[in-house]
Amino acid sequence: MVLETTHMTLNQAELMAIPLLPLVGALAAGLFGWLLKDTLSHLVTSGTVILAALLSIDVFIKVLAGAEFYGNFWTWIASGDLVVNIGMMIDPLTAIMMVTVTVVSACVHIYTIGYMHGDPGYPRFFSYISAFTFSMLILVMGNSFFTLFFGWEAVGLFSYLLIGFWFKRESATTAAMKAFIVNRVGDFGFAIGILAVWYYFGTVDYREVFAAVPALVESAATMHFLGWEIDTITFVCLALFVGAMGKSGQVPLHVWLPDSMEGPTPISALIHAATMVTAGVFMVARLSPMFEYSETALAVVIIIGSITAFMCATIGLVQTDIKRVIAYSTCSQLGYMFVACGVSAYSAGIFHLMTHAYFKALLFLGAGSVIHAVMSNQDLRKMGKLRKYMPITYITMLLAGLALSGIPPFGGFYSKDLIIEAAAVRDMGWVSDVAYWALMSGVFMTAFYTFRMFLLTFHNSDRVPAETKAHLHESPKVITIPLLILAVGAVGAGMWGYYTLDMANPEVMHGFFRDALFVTEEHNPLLKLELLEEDHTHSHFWLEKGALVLALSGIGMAFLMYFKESELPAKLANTFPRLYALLLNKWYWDEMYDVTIVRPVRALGTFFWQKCDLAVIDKGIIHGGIIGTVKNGAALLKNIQTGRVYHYAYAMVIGVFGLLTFLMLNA
Amino acid sequence: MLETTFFYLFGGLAVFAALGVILSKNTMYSVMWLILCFFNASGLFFLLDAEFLGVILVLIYVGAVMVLFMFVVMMIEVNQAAKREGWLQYLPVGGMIALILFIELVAASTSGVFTTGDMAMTGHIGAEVNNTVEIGKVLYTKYLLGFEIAAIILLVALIGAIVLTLRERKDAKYQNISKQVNVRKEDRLTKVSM
Amino acid sequence: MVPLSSFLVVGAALFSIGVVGLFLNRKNVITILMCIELMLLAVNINFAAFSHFLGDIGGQIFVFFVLTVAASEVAVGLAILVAYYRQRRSIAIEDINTLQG
Amino acid sequence: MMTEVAFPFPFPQHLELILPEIILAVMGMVTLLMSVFVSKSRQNIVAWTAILSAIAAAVTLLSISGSEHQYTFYGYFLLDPLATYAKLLMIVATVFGMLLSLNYVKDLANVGEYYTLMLFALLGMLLMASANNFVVMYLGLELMALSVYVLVGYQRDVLRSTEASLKYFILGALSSCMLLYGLTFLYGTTGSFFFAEMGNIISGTGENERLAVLTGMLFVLAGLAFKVSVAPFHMWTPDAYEGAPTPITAFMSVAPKVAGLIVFMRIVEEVFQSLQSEYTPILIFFAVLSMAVGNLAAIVQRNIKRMLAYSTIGHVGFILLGMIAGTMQGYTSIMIYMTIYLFMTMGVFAIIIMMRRDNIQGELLDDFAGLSKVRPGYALAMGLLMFSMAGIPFLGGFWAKYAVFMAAVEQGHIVLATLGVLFSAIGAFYYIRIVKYMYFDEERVSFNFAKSVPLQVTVVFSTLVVVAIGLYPDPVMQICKLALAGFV
Amino acid sequence: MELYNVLDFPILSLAIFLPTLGALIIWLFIKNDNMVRWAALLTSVATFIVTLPLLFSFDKTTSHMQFEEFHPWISAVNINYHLGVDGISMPFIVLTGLLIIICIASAWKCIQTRVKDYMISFLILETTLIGVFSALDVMLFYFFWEALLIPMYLMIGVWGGKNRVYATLKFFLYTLAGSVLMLVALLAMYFEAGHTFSMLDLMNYKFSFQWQFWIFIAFFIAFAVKVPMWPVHTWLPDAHTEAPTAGSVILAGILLKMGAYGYLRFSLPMLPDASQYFAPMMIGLSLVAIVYISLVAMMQRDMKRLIAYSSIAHMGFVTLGTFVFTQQALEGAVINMISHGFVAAAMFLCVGVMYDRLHTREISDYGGVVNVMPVFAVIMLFFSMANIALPGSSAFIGEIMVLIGTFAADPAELVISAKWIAIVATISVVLSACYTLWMYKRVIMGDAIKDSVKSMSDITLREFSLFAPLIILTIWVGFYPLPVLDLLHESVAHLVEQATTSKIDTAVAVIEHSTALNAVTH
Repeated sequence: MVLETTHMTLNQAELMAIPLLPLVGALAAGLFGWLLKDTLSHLVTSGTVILAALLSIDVFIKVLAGAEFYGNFWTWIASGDLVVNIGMMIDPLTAIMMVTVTVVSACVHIYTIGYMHGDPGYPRFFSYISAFTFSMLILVMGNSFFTLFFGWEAVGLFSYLLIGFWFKRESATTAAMKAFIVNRVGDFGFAIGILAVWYYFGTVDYREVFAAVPALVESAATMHFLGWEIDTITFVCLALFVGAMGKSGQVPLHVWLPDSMEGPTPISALIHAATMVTAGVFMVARLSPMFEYSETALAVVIIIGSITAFMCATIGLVQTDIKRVIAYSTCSQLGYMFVACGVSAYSAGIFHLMTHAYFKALLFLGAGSVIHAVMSNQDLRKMGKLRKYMPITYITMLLAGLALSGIPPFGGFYSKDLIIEAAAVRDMGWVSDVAYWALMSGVFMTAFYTFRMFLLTFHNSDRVPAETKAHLHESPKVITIPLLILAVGAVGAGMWGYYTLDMANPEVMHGFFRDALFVTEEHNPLLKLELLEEDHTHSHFWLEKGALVLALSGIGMAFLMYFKESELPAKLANTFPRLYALLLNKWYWDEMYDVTIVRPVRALGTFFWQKCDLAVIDKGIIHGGIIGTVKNGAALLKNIQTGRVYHYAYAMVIGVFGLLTFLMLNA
Repeated sequence: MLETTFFYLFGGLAVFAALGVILSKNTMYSVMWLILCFFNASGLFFLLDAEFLGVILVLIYVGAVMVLFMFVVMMIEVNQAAKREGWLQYLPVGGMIALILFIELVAASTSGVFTTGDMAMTGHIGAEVNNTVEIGKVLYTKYLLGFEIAAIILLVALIGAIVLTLRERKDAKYQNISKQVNVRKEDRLTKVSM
Repeated sequence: MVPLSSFLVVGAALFSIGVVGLFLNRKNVITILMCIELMLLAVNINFAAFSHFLGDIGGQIFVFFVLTVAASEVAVGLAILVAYYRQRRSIAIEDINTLQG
Repeated sequence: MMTEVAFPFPFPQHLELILPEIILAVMGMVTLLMSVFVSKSRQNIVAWTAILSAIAAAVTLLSISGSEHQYTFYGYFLLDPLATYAKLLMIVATVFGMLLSLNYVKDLANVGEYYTLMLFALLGMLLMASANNFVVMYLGLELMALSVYVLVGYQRDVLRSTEASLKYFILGALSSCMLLYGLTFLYGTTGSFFFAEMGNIISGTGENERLAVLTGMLFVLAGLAFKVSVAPFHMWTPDAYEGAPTPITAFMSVAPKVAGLIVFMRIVEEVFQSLQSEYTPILIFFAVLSMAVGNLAAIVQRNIKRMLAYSTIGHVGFILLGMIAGTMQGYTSIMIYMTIYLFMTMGVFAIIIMMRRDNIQGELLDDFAGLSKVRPGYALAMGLLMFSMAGIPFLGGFWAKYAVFMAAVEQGHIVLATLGVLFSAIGAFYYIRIVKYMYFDEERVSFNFAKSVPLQVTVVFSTLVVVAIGLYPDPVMQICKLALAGFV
Repeated sequence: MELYNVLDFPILSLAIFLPTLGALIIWLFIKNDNMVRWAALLTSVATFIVTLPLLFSFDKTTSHMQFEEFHPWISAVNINYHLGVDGISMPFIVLTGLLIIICIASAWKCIQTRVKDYMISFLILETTLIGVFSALDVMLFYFFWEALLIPMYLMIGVWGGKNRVYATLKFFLYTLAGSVLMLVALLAMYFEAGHTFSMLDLMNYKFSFQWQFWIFIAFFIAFAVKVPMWPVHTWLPDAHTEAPTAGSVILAGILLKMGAYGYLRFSLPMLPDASQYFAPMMIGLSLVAIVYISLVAMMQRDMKRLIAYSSIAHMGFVTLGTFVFTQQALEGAVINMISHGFVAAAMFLCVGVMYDRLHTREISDYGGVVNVMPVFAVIMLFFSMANIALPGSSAFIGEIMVLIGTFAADPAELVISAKWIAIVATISVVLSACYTLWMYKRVIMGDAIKDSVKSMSDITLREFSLFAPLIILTIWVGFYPLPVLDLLHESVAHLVEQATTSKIDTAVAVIEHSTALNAVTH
């Protein structure tokens, strides 16, 4: 157990306790849930997670004070040159992620106590989310690509389990499977990335890899791919980014994320909003020392991010399922974060990741509270006028909505604005232009769909079915308290991050993040931004306030259309029926995959099986060819054996005759 | 010259008779042709100074074997009507094979050593030597083992012929030796108490 | 002086005729047996001829044994034939086909 | 080589070498007389006398055997290790054949003579093994053949028995003709009947004699091939095997094969030694055809005796690989093969003979269905023997095949060996199909096992030997090596 | 001859023959079915215990064969009873010992007919399996290799499913036809290498390229059938489908490894040049196994058939790792084999557990099993995830090492860049998830609608105890594979050296290369 230290070290035991506590809780609830029963199960899991959250905060404070940690705990794989250690690397990036993960997780744990009350799988659920927390912590705390991959796959597994938590539902199990498989498509790229990393750097340790990147770039190593010659570093980054796309629901691998809403709402908040889906962003930020050296990779990140930000926002405009709206919003916001990373504003991306975690989790939990109230109905068309029944939910949702829309001084404003401005100033030709306009239009749409959802739920007309009416009430305290806690985060995270943590510091590597992030001088958009703002010769109103204007107009538009019951939405839909259908059907991604991938692959599988294996190999070659020949030969011989003695004599005579002729001809 | 004439006579007749054997319709005729063939072969043996063989060929074959053939042919009603059907079916192939085989055998028979060597033209067993004496000299000495085996072969033929064909008829009276040997007095003599 | 090869040719002819007989004959078993006798005769002629031209009495002795064996063979063969005839009431070759395949 | 005897000849020397044969000849006649004098119900006495005579012959043989070549009867009788070993195999096969016959033939007419004929057949085979010349070989062969013709047709009230006998006889006679016709040419070129002398003369001949020698060789090989059921001279085999009384089938699938192969080996090695390049293609043709015919045709058989007949043809095909190798290893492999084959065959036939239900012989493959449930012991034995026949290890059959393939490969006949192993894989199908019937299928008919102590002993003994050889084949291999010492 | 055996005790022989001894005792003395079961279990446990010293006394610092035993066996043809293990073979012996216990225990209830025969077959099978992995004489190897067919044939045929006769015949003939060619090759090598069957001698003998070429083909056929590799894989789905649960377990767990082990033991060290020459073909077939077979697996309607196909796909990784000749890939291949021994075995056990309850293997006959068998569902989930090679499972270690080793393979040896081979192979991460999860979803998830499913009861303690060791081992190797890797390092390093050291000098090699090519093309 070699401990390499830098600066001030953190307590190793404390660090190890952070992921292990939730694991212990998970194992306790998972293996002995039948023994612990509901109360003890949620106590042990929530307790351990809260403890982990407290420890994380402690670590965060120490990190703020300049502490870091780097160390290997044990060797996982060792073979020849390949040495894979399991260890941790704690720096500001990790610390902020740890806090986000554990705090949101703790809130969700508490919330779950109320939300899942009476569910037959109660201990199991707690076990899963605790285990998920463990996995997510491993993901962020690891010090090598392998630990990252380990956490990556583990969160995927628990995501799968949690989406399919209500396994009796066909749709839930299908969604779970879809989530897992689409993620595996991403992992395909990730795995290749790891292979390439080891091959080109001879190590999978972050530090060693990062240290070796410049040398590799300098050597201008290239590799060939289908006739193209591409930079090795670009190849590595793109491969890894494919993994990020899968996990973070980026187009075209975003299709699983909305479907994952089949899972219980707490996990939508925890996994599919706050933590797991942001792993991709975390990865790109973590690997900034690699991405920074590949313009191509960055451009791809921007393009994918902006397409997602735009496309998912458009889909969100028309969805009627409350959770799906939020889910598409998540996709879209993740797009923002990727664009941030793409334009080398990694700190902005992480900043948005953090704020987003709080307000989006809050939004989901609020939605969960609503769903809980209207008896598991998620359809916006069967809600309305809920404000009076559930005031706390109403308030917290409103705060979250404002944060999401980017209204100051709520969380989203600071981070989102920073991203947009960074995109505006980073000059990458058409790529950054496209990104900028995609983001800007996204801002409008975000504000619109957020408040559309909000208004349809709490205002508008009362469309709640009569039988649910009686049940309407504010959620219990275990639900509302986490909402309130998160509301604090949603409101304050932006300011906290912006002012206290100085996350928008243009000198990224000297600010909060220290050397956790790496930005080259010429890329750094925040630096440019600062220069631009110092330059007072031009007006920067649009740059600085444009997003806010769009957000406000989006909200205004939503109020116009949905505050009261109106004909406007229907009219609009009728005016652009094709567009409406396109958006309603999510740009036909599922259908397209069905036609272009699922069916062909199945057909190919069937073809290989029925035609190649059964028809050609088994029937054709084995049965027809070999066995057939043998059978025919046997039948022929049976027929020759006629039982007539003269035929037997002929055989002898002809045999002798033939051989004699052979000998005579030879002699 | 005389020898040559006789050779052609015997040889020609033997071949002719052999053809008769395979071509005649009636089995009994075939037997007759075969007898003729054996007589001529016997003649050939005489030409080869193998008088003893010539004599026993006639004695054994004509006198015993062919008689046995005739006996069997007469005992078994050979269906004469059905026997000719489709006999030409195999002629083309069979005839061709036999013809080529014949050519090949002739080629072998007339090849090198048998036509050019010193043994090709002259017989080495002179006419003055008594063939029977010569055979006798070696048959019971050098070839004694073969002779003994031949004797056992004859015994086996005897046993074989008997076990395959001998049938005990219900109405015939046989002497049961084992019964006679194993008889006990109780079987023959019954005490009757008066 | 008749050369050796002449005798051998007669033997070859008899042997070949025996073979033709096998092919042509689909009548009864007895004829086949006779064909075999013809072939044996060819053998005997060959042996006798070789014996004569080699000046070795061994060939004649062998003919003697062949004759003995052939006689025994005929005895056994005809006995088998009779036994078969008793079962089948026919010695037509076409009828001998219980065992086949 | 041959003992030159001056005229007048002294009485044969070293007659003790032929003592086993004399015992058999005398005891053959004794049993013949006994069968007349012993009452019909106690004909088993004759059988046991015959068995004891065979054993006595074996014991005598062992006591006179030595490692050198010994001659008697003016050099017409040879006793060398090979002959000794082959004779032992044949005697063992005959004893097994007699044991198998005990119950099977007891209801036939003329039971006593049955054993007499077996003794005479054995005598003929022993003489073949000891033959170093064509005279004794031919006469021994005919003695064996005539006895076996009669034995095959012994169930004279059964049509197929007589038919089998008739076919066997006709074709056997034809093959004898071929053998003799070929022999005339060899005799004509060499002027001798002694293998070694003929071989020496042939090796000294040139173009002039070539045609005659080759023709002679071919006919002789064809005649011999018939005796050991080599395709295309094999066609009598299935019919004769099926029709013959089952013990005789067992007997004739081993003992005459051993005798034939010994003669085959001696002739190929001693007479045609110098013609190896000429006879090898012929033997390859024989071997490949036999393996193909045997292994393919067996697949479609329904009757197990018939199937085993084809299997024999296949086995002979494998054995010919050893012959083709033409080396010490090759000939040794033939003896190894025959040794193992002997026990496999006897075990299998003992079980077949037992497969009787209501006096109907259970010969169809279907009759074996479900045997493992009714008679697990016999099914196990049969299964092991079948796997052995298929050449699967830990059973003797594997080493048999191994030996011949090894011999073939050693001489570079790799393609041939490859064909061999492929045919053996095809052949495995019909062997393991029997296992399938016994183990996988449901019982279809009720069995009425004709058990008897001799049969049971045969089954157990054969199976144990096959397993033992499979696990530790070294002794057999060493013995066979010894048997072949001085042969090549 | 120096024998390296630290224990100074014929432990391998004991491991080989203890099961046979047990079988004999059962056969001769034990009548009662229950007693038979206990006796068989006792024997298998004893055997497993006997194999443990191999693991613990193993000298990891050498690639030399260990626990050697040498006795002349068939001196007539120089075949010796020569046993010994190195790091590559030893784990399989221990694995065999373990899996046989599980197999015997798994058959406790579901085998009710011919219990005695069944147990005897299994014990004999164990003898042959351990024999295969410990033989150092090629004929001894072949002896065990072929002997194994007998118990396996009976096992599938007697205790199998509906179509068992077809399946078992197919299995038997396919594998027999494949392996007989190996016999010819072994014999040819014997004479070429100077009358020796010793594996070590044959590894050292410098075969010419021509020789290597043909012998490789013969070995390839024999081993490819056993692995099985496309296109000679079609026996496996049938055999697996029809075999009884334990039969499938041992088939997937050990038997398939024999083929791959053959490549490691024979092809690579004995025929390095031919191995290099054929590597592109072997890699190509491995990729076919990974991609094509995975697709086929996806479409299966029968659970066992699906897992069987998945086995083939996983074995594709093994063969891939074998033929890229890097330390990581080879170690990965061995780890993959070991891991597959746990995972595939467990997957078949899972199917067996369900089959015991409903007597059907059709996926469509299930659905919602989790509702009635929650514990079982968790276990199956665990192994499904291991089947997908999720990190933390032993399969992940194996696959990632193979992939890493492949990616890093020397491109000069291969027709296309090794990187693309690795990338194609990586598709498995998607495909394996597809077929495994789809099956899991259709079988386990959902509501229990069918009455038959509703009647299922959760696994018993006995059944659970079958899975427990496999779960522990899968996790253990997944998280802490170092002990296993340590066993492998020296042996694999030696193997890599053997496989990459040409046996022919280059000038001759080029000529022979082209002549061999001509021989092939014409």
